[in-house]
Amino acid sequence: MDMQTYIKLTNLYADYAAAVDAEDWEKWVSFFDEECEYKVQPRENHERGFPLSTMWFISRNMLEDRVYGMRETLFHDPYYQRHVVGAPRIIGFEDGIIEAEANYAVFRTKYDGASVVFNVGRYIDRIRVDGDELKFKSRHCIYDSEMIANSIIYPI
Amino acid sequence: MDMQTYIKLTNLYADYAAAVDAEDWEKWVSFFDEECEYKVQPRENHERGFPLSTMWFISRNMLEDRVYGMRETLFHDPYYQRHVVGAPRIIGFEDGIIEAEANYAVFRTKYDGASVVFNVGRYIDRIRVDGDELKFKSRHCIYDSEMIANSIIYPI
Amino acid sequence: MDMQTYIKLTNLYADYAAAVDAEDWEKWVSFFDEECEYKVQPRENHERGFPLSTMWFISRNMLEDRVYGMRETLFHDPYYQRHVVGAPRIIGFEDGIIEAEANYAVFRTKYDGASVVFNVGRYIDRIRVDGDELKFKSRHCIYDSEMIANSIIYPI
Amino acid sequence: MSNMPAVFPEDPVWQGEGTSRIPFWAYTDEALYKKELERFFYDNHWCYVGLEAEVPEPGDFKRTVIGERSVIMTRDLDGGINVIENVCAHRGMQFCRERSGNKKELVCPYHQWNYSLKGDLQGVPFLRGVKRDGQVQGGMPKEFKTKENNLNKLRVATRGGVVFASFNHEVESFEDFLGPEILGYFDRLFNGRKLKILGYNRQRIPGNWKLMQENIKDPYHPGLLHTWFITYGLWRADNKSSLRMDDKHRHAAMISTRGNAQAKNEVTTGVTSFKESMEIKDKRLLDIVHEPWWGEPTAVMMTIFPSVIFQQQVNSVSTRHIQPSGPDAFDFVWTHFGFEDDTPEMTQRRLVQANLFGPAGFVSADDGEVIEFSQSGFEQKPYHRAVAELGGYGVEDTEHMVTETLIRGMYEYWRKVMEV
Amino acid sequence: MSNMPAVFPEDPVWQGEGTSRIPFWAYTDEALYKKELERFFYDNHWCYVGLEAEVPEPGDFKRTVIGERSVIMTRDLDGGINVIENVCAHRGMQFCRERSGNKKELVCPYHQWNYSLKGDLQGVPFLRGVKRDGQVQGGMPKEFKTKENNLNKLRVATRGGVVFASFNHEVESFEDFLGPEILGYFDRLFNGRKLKILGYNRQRIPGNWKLMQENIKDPYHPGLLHTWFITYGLWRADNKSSLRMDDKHRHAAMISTRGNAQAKNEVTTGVTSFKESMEIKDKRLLDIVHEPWWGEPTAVMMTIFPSVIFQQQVNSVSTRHIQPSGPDAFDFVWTHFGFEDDTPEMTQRRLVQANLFGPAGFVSADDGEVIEFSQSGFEQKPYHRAVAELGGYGVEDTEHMVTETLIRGMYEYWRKVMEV
Amino acid sequence: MSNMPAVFPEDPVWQGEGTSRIPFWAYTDEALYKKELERFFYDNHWCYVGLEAEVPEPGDFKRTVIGERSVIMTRDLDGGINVIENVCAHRGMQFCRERSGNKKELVCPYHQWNYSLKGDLQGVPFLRGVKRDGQVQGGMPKEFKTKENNLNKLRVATRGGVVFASFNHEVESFEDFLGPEILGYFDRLFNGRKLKILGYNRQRIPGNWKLMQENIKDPYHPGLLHTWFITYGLWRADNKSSLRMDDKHRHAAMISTRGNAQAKNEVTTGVTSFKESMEIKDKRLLDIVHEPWWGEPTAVMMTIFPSVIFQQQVNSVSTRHIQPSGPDAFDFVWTHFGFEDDTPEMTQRRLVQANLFGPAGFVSADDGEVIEFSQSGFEQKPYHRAVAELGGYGVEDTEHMVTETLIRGMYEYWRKVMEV
Repeated sequence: MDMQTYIKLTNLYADYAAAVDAEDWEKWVSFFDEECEYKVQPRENHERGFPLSTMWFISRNMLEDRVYGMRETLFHDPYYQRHVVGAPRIIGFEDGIIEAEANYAVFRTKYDGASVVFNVGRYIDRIRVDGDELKFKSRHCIYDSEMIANSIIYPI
Repeated sequence: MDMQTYIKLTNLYADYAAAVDAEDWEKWVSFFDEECEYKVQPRENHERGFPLSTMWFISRNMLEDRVYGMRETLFHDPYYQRHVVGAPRIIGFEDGIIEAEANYAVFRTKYDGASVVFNVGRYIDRIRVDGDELKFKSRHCIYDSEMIANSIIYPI
Repeated sequence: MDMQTYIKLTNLYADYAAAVDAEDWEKWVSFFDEECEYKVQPRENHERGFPLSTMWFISRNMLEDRVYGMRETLFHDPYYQRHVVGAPRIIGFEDGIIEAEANYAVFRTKYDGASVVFNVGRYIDRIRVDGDELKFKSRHCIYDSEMIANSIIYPI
Repeated sequence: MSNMPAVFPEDPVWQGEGTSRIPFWAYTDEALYKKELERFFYDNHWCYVGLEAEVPEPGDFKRTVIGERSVIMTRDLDGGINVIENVCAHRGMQFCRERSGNKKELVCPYHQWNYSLKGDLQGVPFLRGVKRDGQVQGGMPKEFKTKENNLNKLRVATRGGVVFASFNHEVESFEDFLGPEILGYFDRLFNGRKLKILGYNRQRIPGNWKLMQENIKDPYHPGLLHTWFITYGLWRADNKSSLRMDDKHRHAAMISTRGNAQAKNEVTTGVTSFKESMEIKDKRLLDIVHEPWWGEPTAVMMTIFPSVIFQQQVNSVSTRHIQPSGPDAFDFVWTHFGFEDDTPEMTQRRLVQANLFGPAGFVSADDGEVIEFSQSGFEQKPYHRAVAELGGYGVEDTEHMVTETLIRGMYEYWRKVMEV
Repeated sequence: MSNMPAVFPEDPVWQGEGTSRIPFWAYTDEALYKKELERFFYDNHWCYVGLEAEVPEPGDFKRTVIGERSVIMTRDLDGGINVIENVCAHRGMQFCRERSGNKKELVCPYHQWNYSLKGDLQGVPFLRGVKRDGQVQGGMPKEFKTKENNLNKLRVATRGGVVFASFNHEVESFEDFLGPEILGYFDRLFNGRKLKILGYNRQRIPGNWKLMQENIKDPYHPGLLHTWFITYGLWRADNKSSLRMDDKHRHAAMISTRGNAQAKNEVTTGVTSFKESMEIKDKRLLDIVHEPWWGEPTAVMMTIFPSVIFQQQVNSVSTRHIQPSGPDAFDFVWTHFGFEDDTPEMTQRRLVQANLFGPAGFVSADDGEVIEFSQSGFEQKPYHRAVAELGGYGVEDTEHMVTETLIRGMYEYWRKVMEV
Repeated sequence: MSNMPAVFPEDPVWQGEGTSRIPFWAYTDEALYKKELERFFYDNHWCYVGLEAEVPEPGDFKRTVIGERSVIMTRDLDGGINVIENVCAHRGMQFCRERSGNKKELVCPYHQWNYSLKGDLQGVPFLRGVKRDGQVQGGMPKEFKTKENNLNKLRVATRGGVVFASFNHEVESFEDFLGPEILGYFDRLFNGRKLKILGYNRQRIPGNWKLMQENIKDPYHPGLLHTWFITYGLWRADNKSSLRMDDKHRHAAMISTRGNAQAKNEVTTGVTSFKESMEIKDKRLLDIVHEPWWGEPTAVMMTIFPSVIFQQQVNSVSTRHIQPSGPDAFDFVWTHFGFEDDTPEMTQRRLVQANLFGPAGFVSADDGEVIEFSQSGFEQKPYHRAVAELGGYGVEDTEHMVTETLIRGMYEYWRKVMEV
């Protein structure tokens, strides 16, 4: 992969993290292709071949439905999210599709408590490169932290 | 931004982390410009527009005053610090000033206990590029972990 | 260091993390040179000049002995491991040997509990560059988390 | 000093008859909680363990818990289902560490005592000592009988592919335990078809375990808390609905039927969670297909006291296992399933609808949250009490949702058993 | 077996009269702590809630705690200040989740009961049930009166822009609670000017809450622990200083004046110094400007028992709120403020001087640390005791700093109220 | 209601004589644990503190704990060893924060009381107050005597370079405490040579502290749990071996000798952890060199009740310090050492063999794990009991490994002292 694209990919990962941590949901949706898949799944289901996910959105429209839910209908305790993401590994790059993975850790902070390790896992991504633009075809967040601390409201 | 500068920036971030984790305070001070600002601020104050910070040093001299305090006058329990920092996002680069941000997680370890998530947040930086040299004009550490585990002695 | 090598180094770090998190021990061994040293050592021993380590394997053969132990003889509770590693700092590059360091955080997750900060510290590495190939001559994991949460089975 | 009530009552007493006012200490007191474990989870009740489909093959096992006690569900080599306490008969190690797998026998790693999949002690290393120079050294005493040192075996009930177990072998039959009416709803869902596991979701909810039972016995909240339902017109207070209990009022079923034509404005008046009707953007989230086995109801939520909820919400079916952990938290494990004869479309439909439920679900994530903050409320003033008087003070089956009768019913049973 | 004292006394008794020797179990015992909450925080005392400037507009609210109980301070639509317990009158949910904001009314998300900003119950969904086929189904019983189901309202006192509240409405007036002398110092700081919030700092200190009161009642430590003060010549043993208490000895003020005219010791200003001695590098850290309202004192530290410290240290002014959390920890919330007519320079000065205080402060970070390790010391031998005999055994106002009299005073009051 | 046993017995009583069946509550009960601290760690027993080699120079100190109490081992300026409780005599701060270092004196940062390395109070700031206007202000009362306010000094015993201490100065001599036989094994290891510290490993094991004593008093498990030993032919049930106790049966030594020629198949029969013999790939892991001071035994494991294990496993020598932390956890600190006259090769050999032990060790990591899950087993059913009947019901020294006699011995002593 050329350096330029590698840097762009690194930026995409950093921008994604910044957007979700800033609760900028429009931005979040904009990282995805029209046709896309976003999946947050316990490692157990992933490894045992069970299809169930914790979140499974299979179009950009569905991501927007989620945004509406987060904003308008889902009652939840406010919390801060903070992503720290490792360097991406390029698994493949063919036909304008990058396959990449990265480890991530998400920390959750509620107002009057300590920051806790909320969700750690691995991104498994397929990214479409189109000229200057990188868009997720799919982002799977396969998480180790199977016992969720009550609930996951925001995307990982 | 050219690759060279991007790598330099990444190095600056890594070197900064290494220096504070090694408690090399001279090194820490040396990352800053003569005229500079270093700020550690709860996200709440930042977002609500309150100016108060947890640390606010507004010149390299003041950083040196802090070093003296950490070394000589501030009684505190010894602890290890460990920074893990995400890839920097370049927000802007004009007139020799880079604006960049990065997510960070700092882990604190006391001798006989587990490592804990001590402080997570976002660096918001302005960096002066002068030939080969990068110096912080300002580094704001806007932290999510508003309920501090007793005290913050070392810089974030 | 040329960009190409820098990226390769970054990849090596990411691949290493992915391999140990996937419990791919053959892969883990393959990152090392025939003659090599792998060391997991409490920061205290490192800083006070005590030679004792928590793991100290001084040849690729010994790494393989460890793999056998992990696989076949060491009874332990199953757990997930997740590494998040900061950007590497290049300390030196001479005679085909890169000296590099990086901060890391390893999170451990047991099936029915939260993910915890298991081990944080610093990699101190010597890496042989041979044409396209990068191999560890030595990887020292100097860890802050001196009070180990019961036991360390898998490599850091 | 003053006539304020003691905020932390020392010997809490439930004042008066009835159960429409529930003292907060019933959710916070450590000693009471231990008693609940003893009387509900460890005695006289059938507790949920899992689905047979989770251990389809001989040798398959699944590790889970009843109350706070670790147990193993195994399928033995004869194809039978066993539930065994995960505590070694030798020196007590909780020996089984994997969550699931397949084994020929159970072995404790500490000293290699090994057991059959039924829990029978089969082998003790050096049982008869070691021979040396013609002498026998060590070994277990003559009186030691392996068959007196089996693992603790629970009594097992399976029905429709669901596995329950009881520490007390004297417990009434599973059918009697459910009672005819609840059993009917149970059989509607588990009617003998083969189940297909779709996967798990797990969450730890920092609230008292009874709050989850209450939540699913509370038809008052869905139209108020779960704005999402209302936003997309999925829930209306005038949907046809009924509430059913067993004789002892410990179990319940909330039965509802969508698509009642008589829209009444009244039912959303004064509900601040009402939002101007929205269009869902990806229709698949609401792509509901009626399945023949439903009969009339489109959703049935069963609460089986104390340990499990069986959920059928349109095409999404799951078991929700309550695993208490101290008075102030429980683990909540969702097992989503389908049926062996589901088409791929139906499977995808169930999976997409799963977005509504579970720890991130459009209408379940908030249940976890309100439970957490109910617990916080209780802890700050244990002397206080909840008011559960919607629909009056009594306990009875109803044909509507505007009542807290099921909650009163559960506490009626609770007071009786707990002798509080 | 041996004549060693029991390290963990079972029924700890405070031996003898007086309070110059404080048993360690007074800081570690769980039951005593609960009693402290009941008698100090939840009864008969005014506890700090916040500043009016935090809720300037009608509808503004701020969430905080008294003891361990979550409360909400609101400014109602008439501009009045209310303090309400954050526990829903229905089934007890701690409903308000935001830390601050602006609302027209308070709504509990679980079942949408809603309340005015004064805490009055305004609406209950389906209060009178649902009409169906001419029949009323469900709803609350006839006897249910909304006005008997308000949120728990606390009695409120405001003075000089500071808000206090009491769970017990029978508490004496705030003025009597402080007593004339302490009130004088209170009024010096809060003399009616409008306050300007500068922001918050929060820390969780793993020590008993009383240790923070002690710390600010202890004029013995600043010149010894806070080396920073001495390094830069900010603290001198011969500064003019006095200690004042209320009648009950629960509150106190430590008043000090830099540059004392009446000192009779022969001392220099400490202006000359070794070449090697330290000089602050950025003078702005010590850029102190005298403000007219100070009068003579340059620093006054007020400890208002049990919940708050008012700090004026030269140009840095803040409230420090003690929020206990178990016997071995408390949250400590700093609200820094200035005054509406501060110049930009003065605001910057206050902000720069804030570097001395708070969780990272040059002279406050170490207070948190010593408190943590005092607690550790207590926990390892609860049978032991602290010696607080500096300045003798009695309790009295003094004109110097070489005494632990304020600590003895506080424990005198503590013993009386706690009946220990 | 039912005749199930109470799962959480309220006043647990150890039924019957003998100690071959150990109730699980002996590992889980909080009150019992406190009593254990008082009777074993804080009274009448010598507890391990460290090695003299850790504080070679005057002024050197090391911070450690006895039970849960923080203590400091110092070498004073006369070269003597002192053990002092780390709690300030003034207001109780656990003042020493570094783990090790060198100091001329001990100073508490809070108010700078300072003490000699022997623990004597040397200086109290403002002891006699401050003179002002010819008047003395403040200061400690006349009756206050520094020499009555020293730090808590423990009685110290050193032997062979090992340091033990006791809170009770009336304790019997260290030699009597060990008893002649165990003392012999102690002296074999610590025979007066200078020790060389190689470093530390630390782990927190979530199990009751007695489980670690049991583990090293249990010769039954090594050949079964530690498959690694067997894989490489390092452990055989028919190795020559003996078990020795002191009179009171609290301490023990497990003595074994490798390389017994008479291979008996019997000893690995029925051991499912046996693996086909493997070749180690890097021989240095098993490069064992006999050292003259061993005498015949190749490994001696000493358990000194309650606080320490002395391990000599071929060339790896270490002390393993048990630091209890609540009934359900302990910190376990390994100090590996060698001898001053070790060659570099021998040092490297010890370091390589250290791979077998410690928190990641080939044959120690699993000990931590089984202890953790033993504790889990106990907690789920405190009413149950362990069966420790291998080798019968009695307590006696033996010449073989097929017995749990040492465990029974320890609990015999435990019951006597604990009066359970």
